[in-house]
Amino acid sequence: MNKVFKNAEEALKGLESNMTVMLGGFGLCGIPENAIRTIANSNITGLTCISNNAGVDDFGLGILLKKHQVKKMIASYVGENKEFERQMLSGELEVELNPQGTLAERIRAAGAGIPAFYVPAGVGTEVAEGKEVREFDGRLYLMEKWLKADFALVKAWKGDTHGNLIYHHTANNFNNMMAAAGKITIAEVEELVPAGELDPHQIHTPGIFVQRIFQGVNYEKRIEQVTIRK
Amino acid sequence: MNKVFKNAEEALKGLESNMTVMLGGFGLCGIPENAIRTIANSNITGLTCISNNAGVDDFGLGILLKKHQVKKMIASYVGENKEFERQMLSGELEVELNPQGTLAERIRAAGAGIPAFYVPAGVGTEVAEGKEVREFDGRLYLMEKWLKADFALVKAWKGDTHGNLIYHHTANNFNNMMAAAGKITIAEVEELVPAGELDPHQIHTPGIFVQRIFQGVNYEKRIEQVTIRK
Amino acid sequence: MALDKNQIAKRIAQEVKDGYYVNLGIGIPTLVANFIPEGIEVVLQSENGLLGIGPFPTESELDADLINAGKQTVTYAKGASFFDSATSFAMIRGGHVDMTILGAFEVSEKGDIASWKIPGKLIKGMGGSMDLVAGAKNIIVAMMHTDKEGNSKILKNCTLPLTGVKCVQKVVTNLAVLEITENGFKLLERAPGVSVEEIQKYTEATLIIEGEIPEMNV
Amino acid sequence: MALDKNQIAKRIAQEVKDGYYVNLGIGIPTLVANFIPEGIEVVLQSENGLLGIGPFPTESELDADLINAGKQTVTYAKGASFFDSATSFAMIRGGHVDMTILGAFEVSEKGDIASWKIPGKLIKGMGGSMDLVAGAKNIIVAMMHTDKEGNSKILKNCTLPLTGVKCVQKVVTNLAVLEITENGFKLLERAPGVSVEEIQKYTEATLIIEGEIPEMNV
Repeated sequence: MNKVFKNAEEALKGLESNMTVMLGGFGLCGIPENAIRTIANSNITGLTCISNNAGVDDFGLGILLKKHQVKKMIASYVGENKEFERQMLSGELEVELNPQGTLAERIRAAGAGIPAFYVPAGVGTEVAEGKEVREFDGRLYLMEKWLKADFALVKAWKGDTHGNLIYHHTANNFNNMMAAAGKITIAEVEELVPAGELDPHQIHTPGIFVQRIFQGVNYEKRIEQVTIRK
Repeated sequence: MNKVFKNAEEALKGLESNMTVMLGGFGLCGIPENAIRTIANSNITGLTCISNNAGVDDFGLGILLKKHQVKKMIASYVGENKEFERQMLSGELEVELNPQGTLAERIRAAGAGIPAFYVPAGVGTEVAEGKEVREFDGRLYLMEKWLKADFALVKAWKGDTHGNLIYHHTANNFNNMMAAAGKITIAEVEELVPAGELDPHQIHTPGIFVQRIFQGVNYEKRIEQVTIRK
Repeated sequence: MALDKNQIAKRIAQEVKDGYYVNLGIGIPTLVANFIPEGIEVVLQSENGLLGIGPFPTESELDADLINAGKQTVTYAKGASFFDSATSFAMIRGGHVDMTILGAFEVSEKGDIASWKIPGKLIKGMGGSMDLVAGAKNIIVAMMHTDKEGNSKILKNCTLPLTGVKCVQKVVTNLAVLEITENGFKLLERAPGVSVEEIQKYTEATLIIEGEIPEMNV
Repeated sequence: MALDKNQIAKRIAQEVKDGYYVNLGIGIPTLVANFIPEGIEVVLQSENGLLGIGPFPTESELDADLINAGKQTVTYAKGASFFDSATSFAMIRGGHVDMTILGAFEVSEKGDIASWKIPGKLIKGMGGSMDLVAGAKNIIVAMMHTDKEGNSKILKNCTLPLTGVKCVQKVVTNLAVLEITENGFKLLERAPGVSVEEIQKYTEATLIIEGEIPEMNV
């Protein structure tokens, strides 16, 4: 059971151009900052990135977009990013938008061995184009398929040497499902502890889903919209 | 936000004969003892019960079977119960057996608004009879449908007045999914605390899924197979 | 006089009942939280994984790991819980959220809503809106009655790409409260001092008007 | 001499590799845990919601809330986690469990397995077995080569209701280790002192025998 890697560079070995990569996080909350930084410093290009959002112009996935390392984005919401919009409108970047719940469930399905399932979201909209529509109990649903990745890059608060993960507040979001959906899942954590130190009741992602783990450094944890109560 | 009931009798108001009821637990571990006792003391009959197992002859669901209150069982494993076997073979009891993972996922799907999904379990077996078989990525899968209930009866370790639940060890099992799959979900807990006392990171079942909650009494917590290390 | 954003939010807050689980969209819907009447307990769901949103934080409470779906920093309320996005949308898709309040570009008399894309001009994505309108039991739209040029956004048919079909129950605008019925928009209330005729003038769809239409209490 | 149950378990334990996540069925498979070689770290998954099964408890550790899938009281190991049944079968169905070891009534040369029902005689249910054989990457069956009357349970075709089709990789019986290949059962090892001829005598299916067949090391 040797899942611990020294740093992001070591842990990301095997990630190559033109692969499909999932990245956890919602906006800039709970994103794998170390892994993103490492990819930005590499020559990897042509990535298909699956992530709820696309970061902002100069942080998160936005850094990879600016460096033209991303060929295609699968996401639910891509506002807050001018460069993204420019690349999308110019056709440089391929974009597939999914309803957020459908995106979450497609990723969960991949981890759970469920190739397809039906949801009501998107019936009668552009999202339904090319998809099977089917009636159950008098209501229409769309068939959606699982969404897998070569690498899943997730970020947790605490982790142990067996790969067990605990998230902090709303920084869980897509990380938990993505951990199970990567052929190789790499978790970066703020605090890495020996197996046995985390309460088994409190573990959000069981270690079976995580192949590699490392303790991240220099987390900026940028806030998109600081909103203060007077 | 008034979800707290005095006891099982009060909480179970509205449960009537011929309804469909889900009961949490695996074997005798994590079963809603108070709710079962209350149904056993009522005149309710003709129930369709959804539960992974059927208890033992004189405990758990076995009590309701013995009193002929159950018309149909939907379960995955029904060994350890002679009266159950007798009723099934004589045709007094209707039985639908599901692969355990399929049962768990059908219940989850009901809570998650997913009317149907595909699984590999059961392809080429009796379980596939009458079901759609479909190929995805070169492999065959069965279509399975959601499984709902009029009432879901679940048991947790700790709960709060908002209906948030925390389970103990392996007593979670089917309880978490069932909580979301009942039109009305009734949680019985060993310890009921005011909202705000449970750590929001540690909650297994968010209160939105639970309509009624009460503190159970006189838990026997019987063990099916005491196995001791020498 | 037409309502301002806070007044629209205040009027919508009257729709919220004790014990409701409510999802508030970005913009005017977020303001609704400020007007929940005393004595009514409501739990706010945030689709990024929080049930029980609290007020905005003080400077010292600020936490990058604690945001709402609009990416604003928040706190959490008593009885809150955190969870992943799949569980969050199980709540939404599974019909466990009692009410969703969201913004829109257009609403049609059939209850269709368009809110996520203006072709050639703006594509931010649908986020959780398609799941929300397909899942919640009660969908209320908060919006301006017209665009900046005065064109009606309350239509016979939506012109923009849809977010969902036949899903909206009620619309609260700066001019009126409208209910969507089998036969189209029914005018329930007028903004204070705004006449029925004026509302119809700014509404492309035909309004159903039955009896005296009261003024909103805002 | 034919192996006893413990020897079957001991032989199967040799298949387990360092770092494996393994699900052990009821009966002989449970015994495999006792024979995992020193220096090999294995995490045992219990489908009722535990990753990291520990040894049986002492009297004072006994806990009704802590059982394995066979309903026996257990403890948990360092690095364990608890979860619900949907998550447990996500692990299984999603292919995250490296190896499943389970019992069977019959196995066929195609890799079919029957293990949950004897019509008119016994219907306990499939429990998690159908999910396990459909999900795990590596399925090993632990079983007796024949029934009490000496009839072969290693067959051309199963006669009982199936648990899964074309899923078994290896079978370890009291007489032999068999691998399921494209062309049927390949004899890999013999029980100590049991001849190839004897094994074929108790096997309804035709065995593929290539070269010298070594004895098991148990």
